[in-house]
Amino acid sequence: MIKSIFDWLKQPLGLIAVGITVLTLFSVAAYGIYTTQQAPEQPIQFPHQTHVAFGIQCLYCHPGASKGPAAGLPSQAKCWACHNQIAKTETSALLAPLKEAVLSGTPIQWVPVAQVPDFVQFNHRAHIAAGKNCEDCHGDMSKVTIAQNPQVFNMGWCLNCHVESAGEDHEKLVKLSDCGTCHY
Amino acid sequence: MSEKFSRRDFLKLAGVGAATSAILTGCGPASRYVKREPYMQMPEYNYNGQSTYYATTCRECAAGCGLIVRTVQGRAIKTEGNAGNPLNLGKTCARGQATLHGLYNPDRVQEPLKRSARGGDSTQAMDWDAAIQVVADALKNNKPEEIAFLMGMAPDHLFDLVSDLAKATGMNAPLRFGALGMFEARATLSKAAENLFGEASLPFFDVGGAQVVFSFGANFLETWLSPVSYTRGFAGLREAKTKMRGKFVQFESRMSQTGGKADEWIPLRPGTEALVALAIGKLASEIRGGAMPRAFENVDPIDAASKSGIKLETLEHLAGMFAGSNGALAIPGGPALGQSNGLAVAEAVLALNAISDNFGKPGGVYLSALAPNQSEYQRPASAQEMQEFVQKMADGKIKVLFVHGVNPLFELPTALGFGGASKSVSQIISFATFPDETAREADYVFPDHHGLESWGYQRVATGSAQPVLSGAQPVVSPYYNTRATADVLIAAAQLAGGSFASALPFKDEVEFLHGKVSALMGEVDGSISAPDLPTFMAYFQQHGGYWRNSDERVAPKAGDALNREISAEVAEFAGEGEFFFVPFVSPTLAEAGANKPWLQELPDPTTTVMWNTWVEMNPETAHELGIENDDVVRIVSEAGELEVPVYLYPAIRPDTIAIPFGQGHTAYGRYAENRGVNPADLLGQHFNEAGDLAFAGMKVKVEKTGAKKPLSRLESMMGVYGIGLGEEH
Amino acid sequence: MAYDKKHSEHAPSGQHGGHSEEYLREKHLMLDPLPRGQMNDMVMESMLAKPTWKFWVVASLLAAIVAYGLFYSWGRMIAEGLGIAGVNRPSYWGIFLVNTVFWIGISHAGTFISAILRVFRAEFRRPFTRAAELMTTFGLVQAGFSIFMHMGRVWLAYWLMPYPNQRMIWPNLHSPLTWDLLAITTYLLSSTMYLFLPLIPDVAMARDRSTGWRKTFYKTLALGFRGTEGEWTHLRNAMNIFAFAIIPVMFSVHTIVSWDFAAATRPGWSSTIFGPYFIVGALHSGMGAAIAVLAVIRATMKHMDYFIRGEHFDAIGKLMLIISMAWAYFFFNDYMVQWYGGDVWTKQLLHFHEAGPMGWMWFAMLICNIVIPWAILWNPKWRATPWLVATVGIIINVGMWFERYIIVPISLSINRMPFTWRLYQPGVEIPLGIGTLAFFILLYMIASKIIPLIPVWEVQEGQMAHELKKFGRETVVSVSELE
Amino acid sequence: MATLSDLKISEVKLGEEHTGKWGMVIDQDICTGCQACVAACAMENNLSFVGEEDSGYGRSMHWIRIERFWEGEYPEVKMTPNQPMMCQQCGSATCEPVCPAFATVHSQAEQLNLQVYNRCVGTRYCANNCPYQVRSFNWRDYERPEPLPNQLNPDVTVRRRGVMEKCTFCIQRIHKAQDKAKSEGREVVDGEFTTACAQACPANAITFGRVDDPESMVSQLAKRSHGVKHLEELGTLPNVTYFKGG
Repeated sequence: MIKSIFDWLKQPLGLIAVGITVLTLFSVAAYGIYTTQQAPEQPIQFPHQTHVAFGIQCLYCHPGASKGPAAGLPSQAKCWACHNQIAKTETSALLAPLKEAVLSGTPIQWVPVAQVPDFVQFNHRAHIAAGKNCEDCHGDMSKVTIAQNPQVFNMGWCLNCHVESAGEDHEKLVKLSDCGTCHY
Repeated sequence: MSEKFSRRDFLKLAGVGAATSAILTGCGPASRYVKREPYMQMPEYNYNGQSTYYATTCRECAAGCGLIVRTVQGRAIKTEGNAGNPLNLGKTCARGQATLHGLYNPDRVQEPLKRSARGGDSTQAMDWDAAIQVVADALKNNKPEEIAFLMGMAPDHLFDLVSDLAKATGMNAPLRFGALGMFEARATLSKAAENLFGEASLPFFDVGGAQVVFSFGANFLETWLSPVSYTRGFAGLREAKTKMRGKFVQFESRMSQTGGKADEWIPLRPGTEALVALAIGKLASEIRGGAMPRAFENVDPIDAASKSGIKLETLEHLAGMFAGSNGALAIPGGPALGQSNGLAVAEAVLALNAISDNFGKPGGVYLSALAPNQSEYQRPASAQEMQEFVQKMADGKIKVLFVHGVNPLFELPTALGFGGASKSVSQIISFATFPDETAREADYVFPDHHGLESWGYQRVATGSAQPVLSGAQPVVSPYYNTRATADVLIAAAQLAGGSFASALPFKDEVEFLHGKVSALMGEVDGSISAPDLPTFMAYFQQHGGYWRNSDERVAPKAGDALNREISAEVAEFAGEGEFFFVPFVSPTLAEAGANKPWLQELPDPTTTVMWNTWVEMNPETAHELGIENDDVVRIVSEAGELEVPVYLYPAIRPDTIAIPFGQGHTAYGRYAENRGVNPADLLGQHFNEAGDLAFAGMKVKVEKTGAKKPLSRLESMMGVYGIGLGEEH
Repeated sequence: MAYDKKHSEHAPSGQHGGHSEEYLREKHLMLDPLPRGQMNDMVMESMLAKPTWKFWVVASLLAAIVAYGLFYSWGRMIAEGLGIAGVNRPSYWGIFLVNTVFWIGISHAGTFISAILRVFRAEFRRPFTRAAELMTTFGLVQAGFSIFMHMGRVWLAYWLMPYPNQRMIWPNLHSPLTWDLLAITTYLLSSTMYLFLPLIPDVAMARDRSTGWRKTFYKTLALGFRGTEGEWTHLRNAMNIFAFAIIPVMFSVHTIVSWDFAAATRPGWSSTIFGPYFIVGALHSGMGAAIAVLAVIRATMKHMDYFIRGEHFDAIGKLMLIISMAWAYFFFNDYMVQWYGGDVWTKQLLHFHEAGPMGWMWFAMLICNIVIPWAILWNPKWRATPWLVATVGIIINVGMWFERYIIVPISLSINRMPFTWRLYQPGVEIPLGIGTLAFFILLYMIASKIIPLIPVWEVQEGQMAHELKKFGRETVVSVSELE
Repeated sequence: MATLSDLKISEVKLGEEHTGKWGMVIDQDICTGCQACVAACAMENNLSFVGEEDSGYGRSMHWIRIERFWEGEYPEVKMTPNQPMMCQQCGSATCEPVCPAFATVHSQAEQLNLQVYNRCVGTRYCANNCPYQVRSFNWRDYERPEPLPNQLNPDVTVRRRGVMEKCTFCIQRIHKAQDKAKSEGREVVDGEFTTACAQACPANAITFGRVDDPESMVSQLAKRSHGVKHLEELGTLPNVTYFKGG
């Protein structure tokens, strides 16, 4: 029984079938990996570059970054404070979800793009205080619509920067490479 | 294969592939499963990821400790003591810590409910308008004297509101009750204070300032009156900063957590506390010299020694200790008061303090300061008053019963017959936050907010030198569709019209609160002051209440405390059986903690048992009866019986057994239900002279059942008791 | 190197001087040569014999046990957590570690029999080196299962392997567990190699005598071995190197396993004698297991009574007796020093071993490991009785399992914090443990069907070297030096 | 550029005079055993509750437990002073060297024994080797039914099955206080913050602070002569001092 299957596989048609199967599996896997790397779908195609072009500072909408662990999303009231004075808000299809959300009082369901795992205790404030700029980690927002992550936030990437910024300062290196600085 | 492979299948397969590679690579798609909602309007002073702290009042018991609750993004994360509150000075007990497990308890009543049949599980959800209509109808369609409110010992603002309503409309005055109050025997304490000092008030014992403390059954480190404040006092007694390390002697038949901290633990025969106190008084007076006070005259120490089972030498040694110190303090409490002679015990022990003449002095006895907006001490109903009330219910004199903050079906001894009497009440409306036994027997449940979602205040009855009114404010917005009972009553009173409407002419609970608190605005000596009411109320909330800066404890007028007869009779015990029965409140669960999983998981301080009820029995006795650890025994009293596993407790008299109160719920959520037993089922209707239940005045029988139920202990039976280690070398 | 036939002086048979030639031939495999072709056919027959229905019943039963006990239970444990096992505070390690040590112990017999006896040229080893080496490899597989099962997050086990990573973290070389992992991996690899090398001539033989998939299979395994002088020389060199090299590996592995315990700061564990004690213990259980396996092989497979004879049981029986004595010595030494040390916790623990709720196990251990072997193995007649020696072997294994059970969960019950003392009650460890045992037997059963269990070339080589000579009326055995 | 290999791990040698950084003093004489610290710890550190069966089988997750024994026989029986046991944050910890994955490591910055949950593979060797038996293992994924997870402290990782955990001296509070002090350009002041257990303790039996600062409250208290450190003879250099009192 098994032998007949092997025999069938050995003939040209069988070899083609094996080839197709392997190719299919490969492409499925490749597609699977590809999908994981795609930006998630957002409720609003928020154009960061437009806002940056108006000269709005990052901290205007994400003030938490200089004060504590989370940068935070701006409240809808904050969005509306400007947008209800902009005529385009009434007409633009892109802005319709914002208008609807604010007027109906339902929160917009943003999908975070920059995330660290839950076992990492990240603090924005310390990084800002150490002289890091937003774009060092989050990329140049004047070039993107929806925020994208130019880098994967993995431990090697964090640690690399930590070790580099410590330089020759041993005490700082101890602090910045201590497991307990980020994991507890 | 190829012709059957549709695009849809491919996509499915791709999905599986994506999920697999997601799991394998551990990155990428995590972001896809998370949604973040921004604030509609960011609250003031808030930033994402940063905590906001609110001051409020703990509602786990009636002591009124101030809390600071840490909230993050509208969720309550952690409770800490309010360091400003003079009662607890930044400290909490375990129950205060676990209050969050009440707030986020999975079994809360989530919306107003109408029950199809009392005791049944079938309910229909209502909206609040309908609920208010039900309350309004209940108020309007019944005679005022047929309406009764049964309330817990907290919160006070609601009690004030209902009292006002009752006063204005002729309704029955609200009755307050709590199992904690019953086991504390508050009525006995205040009655004894009245008899001795002429003032019915709650005594306050300055443990921290004393040098020698004799406690007759008072379990002040556990649940008694104000455990956090008394624990601070105990630390003061022991800390040798400015004085010698204070000595502490505990007289009780079963070693409580408090007794465990005593330098000397005296296991006297239950019922002989008054006798022993008077005998010590006599011996101490002899040592001190001078005329023998009348109170001690007729006591024979030898007789006391033989009746109580304490050696005469021990009595003499204790008397010497008491007489030899100029900071001796004697405290009556707990099971010693819950006996037929409880009042005599309280008087005898209070009188003992006259020897060291410590009334109104540091390290002595005071009468508690009244809270800032209080004119006289209001004690909760004694068990006897509850019995009268139950009788009234049974007689059909109560048509509508409102229940808030108390669970009489669990907390009252079954023998009082609340369950039967409630059948004669045509309408029962419960405001329970949790689906407790009483809510289950109610026709309607209109859930109140959890304490951390509520406005209010609590008067500190005792424990603080300063008068304190602890303020409560919501620290989070209500999680479920619940509504403040005060709001419901105000709205219903408006709807009912007439005297109801005029009694509660408020927009809502907050307006009522403002009215009550504003009276304090003009005071000079207050912790906060403000020129206008909004500012004052803001401070009131910010600081977690209002307190005066002065020590307003009252020195008792004890001129002739010793110049009176005090009965040295030994208590009478009801029922037949070879064992004295001591029920005590579980220090970790208290009366309402059983539904909080982390309180269940806390080991009992004396036995380290978790998640269950046990009966404590002396190992020698048990050995004679052939009973071992974890054997289930049947305890039979004249009022009832129950089956409970045995804990062989080395520090209990051989003729005594003890069961903690706190478990044995038949409702109250998944963590409490059908767990352990309720010792209140064993209690008969016996009262002391002050009307408190003689809960420690029973004798019971113990029978083996042959079953075994291993208790969950934190301790090791091998390491602590040497059980299972093998015989000794 | 060609055979260099030198006549040795009266070799080990002096005492048999009085026996007839027939007697000696019947008794000793080495003196009872058969034609090569016939012997090869016998081995092939025993391997290719059509499995009886009993074989299938046993195999499917074992497969079911493995599927449920090992894979399903383990899967459940991975999904639900170790809670379904019996481990707790303070017995954080339970039967998992008992089984790990046990299986590593079993695996020691293979190397001992095959490498040490080979190095010391113990001639009786020849027919059963293969059977013993298979035990090594299969035992290590079970040990691996047991240790991975015990991990809380086994899916991250690869973190214990040193590999360069962006986290800049390597395994902790301070940890005995890291040494353990390295040692066991080394042992598994080297013992597999050592199993494979002597197998080459035999699979080459099998290749020449089989058809179908077996031919392909053996062809692949034989690596083109044709038996030329050059190939033999290389093979012998390789085997020699491995035989010598694997001995220190074997000693180090169980020493390192013992350091898991000895390097810890626990009463009863931190004992300096644990290294040799564990090795002797491993040999004790390993020899017991080996002899039991031999008895089973002899009883169930065709022609095996020719290859495995009373003399082999007798020889291993003697070894077992010696090892049992050595074990008793080390046990006493360990106990004595710990007791004499006078540490209060250790004394408490020793008392707990004997008088605690599991005290019966302590006495059973002594009976199984000392009393029974000594009582039975001193008698040459009993020693040559396969079923009896095999039973003793199994009893020793039970005893040694008890020993490990006493060392791991029972000793863990007692520590320096009496408040936490607690007994251990196994949960899902039991199906898992039975699963590893079943898997071991199943692997052996499968192996017996696809690998020549008797190293034919080794037997033939030995038989070539042995000769019966007559000096007057004396019949003496002469053994020629082979290499 | 400095690299991680420049860092010496476990620099402390046995017997060497060692001062840690953070330490605790516990007065057993005034500890009433009320369990407030246990509850506070559970709330602060997202401890799971395990239910009746598991808790009775030695699987409770308490990071701090209060031990009590008995002395004497009835009627002269006494409860020994309550003894809160938690991770002693040893200067030379026995748990650290035995972890094969470096999941429990010594923090050179804070002189604490860290437990890195995400690195833990669950060999449980550390717990075996802890002479104080203060580590708890996540034997299962213990259930927290909705909405109980609302209470979880966002500053502390929620552990899942297969991971070891233990008292951290509330390292999240240490970091928070240090971060706050740094943002205000100052050092952390003694008493500015404390651990959850010490903060809750109604008797004030637990004092927490810098043991390397001779002026701190905890150093002052530790100087009192009758303090003991548990199992010091093992050379673990524990950072918790106990007063037996009485």
